[in-house]
Amino acid sequence: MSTFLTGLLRFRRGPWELLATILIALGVVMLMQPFFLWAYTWSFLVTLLGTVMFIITSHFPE
Amino acid sequence: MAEIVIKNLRKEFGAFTAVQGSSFTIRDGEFFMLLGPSGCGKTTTLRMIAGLELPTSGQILIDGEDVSMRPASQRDIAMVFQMFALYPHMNVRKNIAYPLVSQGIPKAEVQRKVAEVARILRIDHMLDSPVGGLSGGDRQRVALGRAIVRNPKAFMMDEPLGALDAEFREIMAEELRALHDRMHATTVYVTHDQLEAMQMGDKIVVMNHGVVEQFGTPQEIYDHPATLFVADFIGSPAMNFLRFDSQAAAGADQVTLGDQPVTLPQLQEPAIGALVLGVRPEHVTLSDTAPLRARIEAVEYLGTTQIVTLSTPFGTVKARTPSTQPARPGDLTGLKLAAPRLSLFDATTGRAFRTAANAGVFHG
Amino acid sequence: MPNPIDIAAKATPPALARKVRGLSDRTIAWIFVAPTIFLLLAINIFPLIWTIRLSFTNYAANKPNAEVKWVGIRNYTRILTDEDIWSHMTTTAHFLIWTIVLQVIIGFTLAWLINRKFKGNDLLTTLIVVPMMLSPAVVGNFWTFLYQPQIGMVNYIVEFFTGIPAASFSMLGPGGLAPWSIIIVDTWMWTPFVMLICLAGLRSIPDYIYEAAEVDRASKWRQFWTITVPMVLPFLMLAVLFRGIENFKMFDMVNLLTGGGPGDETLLTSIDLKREAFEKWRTGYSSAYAIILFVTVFGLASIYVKALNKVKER
Amino acid sequence: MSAYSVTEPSKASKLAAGLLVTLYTIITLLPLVWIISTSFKTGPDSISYPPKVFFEPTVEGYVNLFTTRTRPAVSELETLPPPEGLMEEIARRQGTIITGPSRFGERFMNSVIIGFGSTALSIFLGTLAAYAFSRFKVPLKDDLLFFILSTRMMPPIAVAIPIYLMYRELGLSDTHLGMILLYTAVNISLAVWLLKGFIDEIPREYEEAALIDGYTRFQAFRKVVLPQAATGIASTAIFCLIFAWNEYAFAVLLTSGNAQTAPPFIPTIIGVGGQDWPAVAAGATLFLLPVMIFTILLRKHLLRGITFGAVRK
Repeated sequence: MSTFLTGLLRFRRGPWELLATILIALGVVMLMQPFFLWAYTWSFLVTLLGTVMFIITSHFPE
Repeated sequence: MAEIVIKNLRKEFGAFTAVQGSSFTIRDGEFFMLLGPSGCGKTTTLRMIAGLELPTSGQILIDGEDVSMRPASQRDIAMVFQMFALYPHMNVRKNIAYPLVSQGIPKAEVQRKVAEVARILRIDHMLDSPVGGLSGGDRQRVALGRAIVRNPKAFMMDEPLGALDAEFREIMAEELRALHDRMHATTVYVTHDQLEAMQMGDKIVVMNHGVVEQFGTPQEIYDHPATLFVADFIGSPAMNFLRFDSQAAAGADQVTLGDQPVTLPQLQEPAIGALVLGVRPEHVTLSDTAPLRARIEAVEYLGTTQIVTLSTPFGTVKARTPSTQPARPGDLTGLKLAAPRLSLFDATTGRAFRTAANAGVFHG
Repeated sequence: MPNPIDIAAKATPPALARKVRGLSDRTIAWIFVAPTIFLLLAINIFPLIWTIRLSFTNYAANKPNAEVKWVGIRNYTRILTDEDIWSHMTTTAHFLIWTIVLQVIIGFTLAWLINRKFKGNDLLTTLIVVPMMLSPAVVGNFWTFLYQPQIGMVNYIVEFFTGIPAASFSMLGPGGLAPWSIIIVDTWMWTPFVMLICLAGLRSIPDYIYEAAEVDRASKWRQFWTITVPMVLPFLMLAVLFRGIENFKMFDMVNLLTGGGPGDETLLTSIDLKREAFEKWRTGYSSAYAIILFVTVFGLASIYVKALNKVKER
Repeated sequence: MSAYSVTEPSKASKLAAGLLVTLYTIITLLPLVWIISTSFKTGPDSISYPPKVFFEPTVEGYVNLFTTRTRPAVSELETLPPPEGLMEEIARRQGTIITGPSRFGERFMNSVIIGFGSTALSIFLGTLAAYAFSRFKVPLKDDLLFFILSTRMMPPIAVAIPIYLMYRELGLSDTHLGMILLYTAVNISLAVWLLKGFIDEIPREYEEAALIDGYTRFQAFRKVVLPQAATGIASTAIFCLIFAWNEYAFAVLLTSGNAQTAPPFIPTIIGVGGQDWPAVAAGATLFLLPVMIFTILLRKHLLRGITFGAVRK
């Protein structure tokens, strides 16, 4: 866990990519879950954020 | 720790016989080498002892218990594989802990043992790294750690140094031997490298074409090879073979090489027909007055010694002589053979004749 | 002993050699890559940017002369608060989850069985793979034949095995079976895909790993869960992601099988989008819809590529 | 005692596995067998219940697939001259007369033209790009490769709207060229990724030796790399062909007459009086058969093809 946090702070690729992946997955789940309309409404922004983040962070050093 | 007894072990793969009727005993705490060229059946033998292959016939006793038909998981042995066979999806700690966790040992105990083993092998600093990025030597240590963490009845090692580069091999060979001296665990070690076998083993079994050629300590095997194959396989340069026809009765201590008598250890059985006189290069000395005449063909300088290649009427002979002794290609000289260290083989069967010197060495 | 090739290479200085031999490597690289990039820019990226632009307007393609108004993000907010579209999303999710679950279970089991290396497994593997290579549209079309109410093969087989009269239910008609019908066809078609990838995963595990586990006294059961499953998992992830992406944008097979019906029981988002764009001609609105689907797929695709590289490294 | 090793499954488990997989294979091939057999049935046989497993084969379906027919009154039928040729005879047996060829042949040819055209173009462009990515330091290489692959993931419906508008502007709607370019754009990602994998496997030493022998890069590429990549190129081509052959979404949205391929056409085959199932089945059979054959040819490279070259066997 602590390596994950220091990785984030030092702009290492691994943890940031993981974070972006989680955001994308979360966005997809929010988009297609049948329970909360608000989650559906905000899902697109979450996925978009995750995707943009992924594109940026995949250029961070390993 | 345990004694392992192999009785008439045989393994066939379809029409091919990989091991034909081996028998030998590995004593408790011994560092035991299975030595032979590739395809000789040594690895198959090891895998049968480990329980990775089941024998076609024959028996394997571990601590007096017949385990021949049991799978590996019920034999309580550990193994180090040639390619190490580390679990690639686990880190070092999980690799070493795997055999313990498999047996349902409590977590705290597992942690303690893993830490202890890691300390012994000096890999405690890398316990949490994935095995993928490790160097060959470190992988080797992890594989060892996984083997020793469990106190098994015996260790099987299948050419464990084969995948390392030359420099690491030396170090790991020493470490392995030191580890063994400390743990006194029965170890069966497969190798095709005769130097490695001589250097590390307490006992050596030499195999060829699925047959046990000889079984004994490194000294016995080196000094008194039981067959032409062993004589040729062990030692570098190999033993010299002088081929001739003659006959000698049991009790004789001489054979006639051409027209010259050669003294050797007293024969305990008659020797007739095509014979081979075996002599190690270091037991050949050059002497201008000796009756066995030879011509120097080449000289290979090795620092303190030199290897002199000579041609004789009975074939080429290599002699290891002090490099101070002058030897020039083309010169004629004579050869003296050290009588007590000579072996006499039957050229047709390849078997060594029983003499006063090697009588104690042969087991069945 | 120096390599003769090295000597020859040293004979001509590199810079000179390049001039003599024509174009530099860098130029060639560009000449080779440029047409591909250009084509993709023209046929993928340019339309995509156009879609983004349209998604902020009220443009309608069937009325090219009507005045086009900027509507800001109104298309997006309307889609993302529309309960109908939300329910099409959950329909898609239902389709996605069940196809993936079934395909993973059946595909992995098949791969695991085929990996027993029995005689003839190569032939069977090739035969099993056939459905996956067929045209989804034609597949959808001929399954409508198999699913025909009363006279279809499927109804007959159900009657034969269960005794439920063939005339009493309709696979594609009302009665709630239609979503399951499309799940069955998708599973029939794509299980081989998951199977092939799982098989590759299983075959990537060397025998000696199992031997080591055996010596380490792990039971077969434990070997399966601690070695087989985790080592196949990256491959399985790949298959799941790919099937997820493909089924999220699934159009052809379902369009022909049910066309979204009955009612909107099988109205997957891509079919809904096609209706909005090419039947109702709400081009601006459906562009926003398309962008939402696109971003989702693109996000999943980036995870997929990451997984792809991970598997490739092994 | 049989040969035994821990990694070798026992004979019993092999047998059980073999039986289960065979069972699955039979079940999974059943629909295909059914379609092929339906294509040889008569109209009434195809919709009889319970389904007919044994029937008298006929090529009515194939005749109907390739022709348009009318059903004149029985009295009128009797006044006609005797049928000329096999097709006419088969049509007459159903009580119909052939009025002309159907559009299927045309659509099939469209599929062939567009399929081969786009395959040739994607292989040509793809090989060049793959070679460059494999051998040279291309700036932003990883990003470009990801970009190329991601275009494959785009939902066709999402890009269909602007392509529709764009083609309308450029006059490419419903033309062979338009469809060839479109399918090339979709296929090129697969071609680049797959071919890069194949070219990566050719040792660089061969080209370097050729360069030293005085070849230019182009010559080395043409005379050394291409021949060695031939099998890879061939299997990539088959993958591209299969995709273009099978594609439906773009075809149904962007073509209507001229350039329409077979997949959108087959479902629209309506016989005289309702869906003509034997004709549909005949169309499906003719359309699926080439792909089945290709699948068997491709089996060694199948895994590579479906994972964009990431998994090699």
